[in-house]
Amino acid sequence: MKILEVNALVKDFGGLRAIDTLDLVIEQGQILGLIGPNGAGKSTAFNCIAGVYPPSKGDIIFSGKKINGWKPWNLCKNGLARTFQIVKPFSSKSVLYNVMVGSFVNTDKKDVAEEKALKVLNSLHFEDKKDIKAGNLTIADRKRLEIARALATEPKLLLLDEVMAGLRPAEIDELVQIIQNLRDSGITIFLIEHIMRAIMALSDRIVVIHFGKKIAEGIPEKVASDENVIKAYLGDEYVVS
Amino acid sequence: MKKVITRHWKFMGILTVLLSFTMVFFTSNTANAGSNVVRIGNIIPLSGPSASVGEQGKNAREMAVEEINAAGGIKSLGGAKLEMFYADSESKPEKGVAEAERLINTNKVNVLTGCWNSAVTYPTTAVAERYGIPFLVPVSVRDTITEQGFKTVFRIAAKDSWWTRDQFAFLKDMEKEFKIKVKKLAFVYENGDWGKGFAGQWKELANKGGYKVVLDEPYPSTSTDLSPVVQKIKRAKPDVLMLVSNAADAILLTNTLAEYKVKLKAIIASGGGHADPSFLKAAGKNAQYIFDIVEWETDVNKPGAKEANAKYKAKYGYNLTGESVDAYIAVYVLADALERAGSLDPAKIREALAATNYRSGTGMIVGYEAVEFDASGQNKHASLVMTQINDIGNGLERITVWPKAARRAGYTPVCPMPKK
Amino acid sequence: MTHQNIKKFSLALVGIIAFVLPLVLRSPTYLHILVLLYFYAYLTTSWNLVGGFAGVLPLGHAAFVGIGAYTSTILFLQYGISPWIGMIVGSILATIVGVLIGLPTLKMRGAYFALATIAFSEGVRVMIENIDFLGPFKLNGPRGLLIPPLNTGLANFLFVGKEPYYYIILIMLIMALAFTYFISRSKLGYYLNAGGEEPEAAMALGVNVARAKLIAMAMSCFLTALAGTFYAQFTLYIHPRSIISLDLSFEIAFIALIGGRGSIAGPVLGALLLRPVSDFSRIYFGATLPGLHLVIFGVVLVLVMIYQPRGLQEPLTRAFNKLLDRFAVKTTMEDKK
Amino acid sequence: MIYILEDAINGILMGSIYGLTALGLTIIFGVLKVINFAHGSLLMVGMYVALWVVSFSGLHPYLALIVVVPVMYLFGYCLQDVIIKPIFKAEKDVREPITVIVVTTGIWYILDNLTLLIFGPQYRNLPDNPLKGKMLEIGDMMISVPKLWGFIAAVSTAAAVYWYFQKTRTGRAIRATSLDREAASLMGINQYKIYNVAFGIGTATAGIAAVTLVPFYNIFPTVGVLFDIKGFIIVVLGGLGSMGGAILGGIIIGMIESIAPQFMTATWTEAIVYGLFLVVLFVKPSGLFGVKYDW
Repeated sequence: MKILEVNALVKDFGGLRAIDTLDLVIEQGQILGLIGPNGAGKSTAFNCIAGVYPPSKGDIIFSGKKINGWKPWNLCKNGLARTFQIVKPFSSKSVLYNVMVGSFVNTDKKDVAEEKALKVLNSLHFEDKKDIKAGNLTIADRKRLEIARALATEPKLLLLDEVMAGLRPAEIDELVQIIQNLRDSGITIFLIEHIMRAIMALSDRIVVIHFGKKIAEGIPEKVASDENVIKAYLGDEYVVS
Repeated sequence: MKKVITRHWKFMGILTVLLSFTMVFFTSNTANAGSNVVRIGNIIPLSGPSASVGEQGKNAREMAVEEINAAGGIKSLGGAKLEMFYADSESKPEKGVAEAERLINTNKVNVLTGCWNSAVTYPTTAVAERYGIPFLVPVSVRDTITEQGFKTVFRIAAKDSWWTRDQFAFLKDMEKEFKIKVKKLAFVYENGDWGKGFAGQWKELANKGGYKVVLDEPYPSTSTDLSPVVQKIKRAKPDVLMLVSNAADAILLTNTLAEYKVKLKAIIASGGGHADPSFLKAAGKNAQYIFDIVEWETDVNKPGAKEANAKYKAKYGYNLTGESVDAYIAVYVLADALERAGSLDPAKIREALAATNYRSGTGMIVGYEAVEFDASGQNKHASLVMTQINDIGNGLERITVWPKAARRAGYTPVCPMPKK
Repeated sequence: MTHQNIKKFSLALVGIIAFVLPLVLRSPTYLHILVLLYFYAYLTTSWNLVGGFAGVLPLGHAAFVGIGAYTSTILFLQYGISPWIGMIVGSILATIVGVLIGLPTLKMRGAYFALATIAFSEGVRVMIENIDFLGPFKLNGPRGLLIPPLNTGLANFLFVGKEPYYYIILIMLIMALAFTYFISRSKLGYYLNAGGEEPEAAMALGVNVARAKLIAMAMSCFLTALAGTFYAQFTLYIHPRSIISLDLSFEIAFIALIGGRGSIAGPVLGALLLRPVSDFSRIYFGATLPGLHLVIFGVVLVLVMIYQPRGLQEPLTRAFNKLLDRFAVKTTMEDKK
Repeated sequence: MIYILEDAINGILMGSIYGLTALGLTIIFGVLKVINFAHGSLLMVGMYVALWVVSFSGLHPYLALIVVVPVMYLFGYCLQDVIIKPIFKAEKDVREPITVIVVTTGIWYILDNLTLLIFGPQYRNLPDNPLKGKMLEIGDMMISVPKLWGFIAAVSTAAAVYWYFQKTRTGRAIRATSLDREAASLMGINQYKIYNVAFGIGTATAGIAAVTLVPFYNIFPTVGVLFDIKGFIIVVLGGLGSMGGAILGGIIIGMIESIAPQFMTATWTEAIVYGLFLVVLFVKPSGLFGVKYDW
């Protein structure tokens, strides 16, 4: 079953075409990786799907519904959650408070929200830090908090935007493990990542975009050896012909 | 962490110092309560937009109190001295009300005076009425202040219906004396309590007098540019322009009128800004020939007036104005009433005030003959004089021209205004 | 005794002191000052719903005080309707106006919102100053409206002494505080805080930030306008330049910022500090050194902001907790003996 | 018709002076992202300085610029360095530090009332200065000469500051900081120093406005407040942070104030100004000339 389908998506900013007729499909329970050089339009694609920008052309279909131009909060209520590349914690509030904002999506009761939030924190081995102010967390913990908040909204599809950037290798491994656990629990995951080691290990399939266009798609091994991809990353002169 | 703590302490230190300052003043101020004194509370605008008037009124009161105390205080009270308590209203009604409460309850004042701004006086007198404390209003022109049915409110100066009445009487007299025809009037006034009050009365009087009102223009007294209003005046081509202005706008308006060379037969102003000590200095030659109605002028023909003004000017650097004379005489009227009451009981003071018939004495430097209150508390005799600003060899000064009996000897008013 | 218990106990103690204070404090002056202190604390608590929780800076709340005051006063003077009813009518009116004004402005960035609210409240003042009659309603332009202190009694919201006013505003304050406490622990409170701090993140977490802010604005306007009626009945005179003044709007915001905005206790702490500073400095310097009291006010503002930019609520809570620690330790040791 | 033209000219001249008073506000906002509520008070300080300079030296009023501009620049520089900077440092990660607004309001109260304490409430002006009441008469039209000079001062000041921001090294650093303070500080620009300079320039432009006002306006402690609210409206109309917008916004306000009273009472023009302000905010929140940051 397809959970997300992007058909011929176009996004223009003024005269600049950031996304050019992009097609994407994510199957339920899959992990899809989206990679591409800097400025390729990955985050723009994410933002279109997450409702931050309305697409200029094309359709976005999420679990059977066309969601073009939906507002972020409505998408979230329908089971689409995301994290931000530049973390945006509610700095003056505790970790638990941060996560509870997420878990309030499906309840109006504070007790229920708190219970759900604690469960999420538990699953991320984060409960010992629940009373720390988010502004005082380390980078790794802030990234983890981003994921925790998004998970608290009980998503069907989770968009992860470079959650591993700036982390140490040991922290990356831990996060890879966490994401795999999430997939095992039935959540579909769509991730942008620069850390190749992680994305190769995690993704079922990978899509590569360059200048807003899809240039390759397939299983990690295949994509890694794709000529176009190497060209895009390293430039023409490095291609062994 | 250490830095945070030192910051914390520094902050707490400063706060403590500030608070202890307030406490020191708090205690020192309540401690110095002498026994044989009459306590007079004065609520006037000492900061904010009307601070200039407030300061003049305070100076006049100070001078009167010094004189009375130096002359032995209130004799029937064993030579009791007058002690003044001043409170700043900032021209805000709610501050005036709060200060009245405080002066009555904490400072235990026996009498209140104030507040210049009608908007402040109006609700503040209600507080005094509630406590039965006599409230002597030197000047606050709004009619309704003495029309609330209050027993404790007395007003020295004329009320606005009298001011406007006299302005029109003056106009009629001028028409006769100088054989000029006045047909078209323009009313320009600050958009406040005071200006609106005057304008309302003017309209009625103009109707009755058969004049045509060609311009009826309120303007915000916070205006930064009055040339649009002046243009309107110029284009309406009135014979006579009647004004109500506060100080800043009076200066701006006068200068702008001169710049645009607006031709008028006469300008009749209503005191306030036009009577402010800064006005003559700031408007200079442009103020020449303006008629201004006031309660009092330095050239009034009354014994003691010249001396009082000379003393005031030496002390504070500017002439007494109508408003400050009202304040000055108010203190004397109060002293007179206290002398007759022989008691600090507010009810007795009220009785004495109601029975006031103050005709002579150091304080009696006003043009009219007496201070005597009618049943509503309004001074029956309060009258006004019309002055003209002109230079007759001693620089610009204000010269009394009306009523004719009070006109400065040898002076002929200049009307209509000559072309400059 | 546990910390929680001591906290509850001291809160109750403060409440009891507030209620018996008029019995001890006979001087109407101090009662008057206290009434105004509570009045400001109440206004700031109402302001805090939108200015504190929702993270924007409204600088025109005096307009809502004015709408409340004018509505109830006109209904009372012209139609003899009890101010208690007028109070509700005024609040509903203020809520509608607040929502209309909030709809476009709450989407703006902070500085724009602050300036928009200033312009809105100045606009309301100018309108009232220019209008003597609005249809059948007598606004009386710049001259204001006076409520004659006749027919005192509960039904007319008019009293001779200050004690009734004291208790009314005290109860209003306690109810407003309880209300904000309730809101801060509800879903809406979480959403407001989140939306105020990081709107994008909040939206991605399912928060309709604009709607949450609008609800907060509506509640804040409603509560603010209630105080307008109280003010009119307390001072018995309303006047556009004094009631819809920027000074009032600014002072509300300052009290909140000094006390610590977004916290429940902040407005009360802020009022407890700023009101006495401004009242007493005016009383003692107002006559001798005109203007000094406002200099002092300015200095206090600057100092607090430099040393405690998050307001006084944080360091004071910390100090209180430290005190509790000591106290609690002592009692447990005594228990052991 | 000639009337309208005359009013329009007066509106443009007076309006450009309003724009000049608001110029510093917009410069400071553009860089610091803070509304400087003390701006009117800075204007007031500038007026007192100009008044003293002229009355002590007897110079032509406009020569006071030689003293006023550097004095005001230093005053603004120090004010920012000593009082406002510490708060910026304490609130580094806040996007729009509201506390700074409170501090500038505190400075407003302090300056206005210190002036009242020291110089008293009197209204002062420059008596008998060569510009007072000078009018240019073209046929039936009358144009105020000091206002004409004000117009020239406004336009040339805006142009000069614009040039400074475009062409000089410091100017470019200021622009970089205004666009993205993190990026600028990564590039080795000391953002606090830039803030000081920007605040100094903003204050100096208030000084220029003060000098153009002094020959025909009154000086008193609360004079700044009259220009304050007007300044806020102007900068929003023109687009916060836009210098050309400030001058144009000022001219719009000036035109309304000058032309509208010919059709209604002057008090209603205030209401029109606020109304227009709100309409612009709703329809085009970035201001009428709202390029985001036009430098």
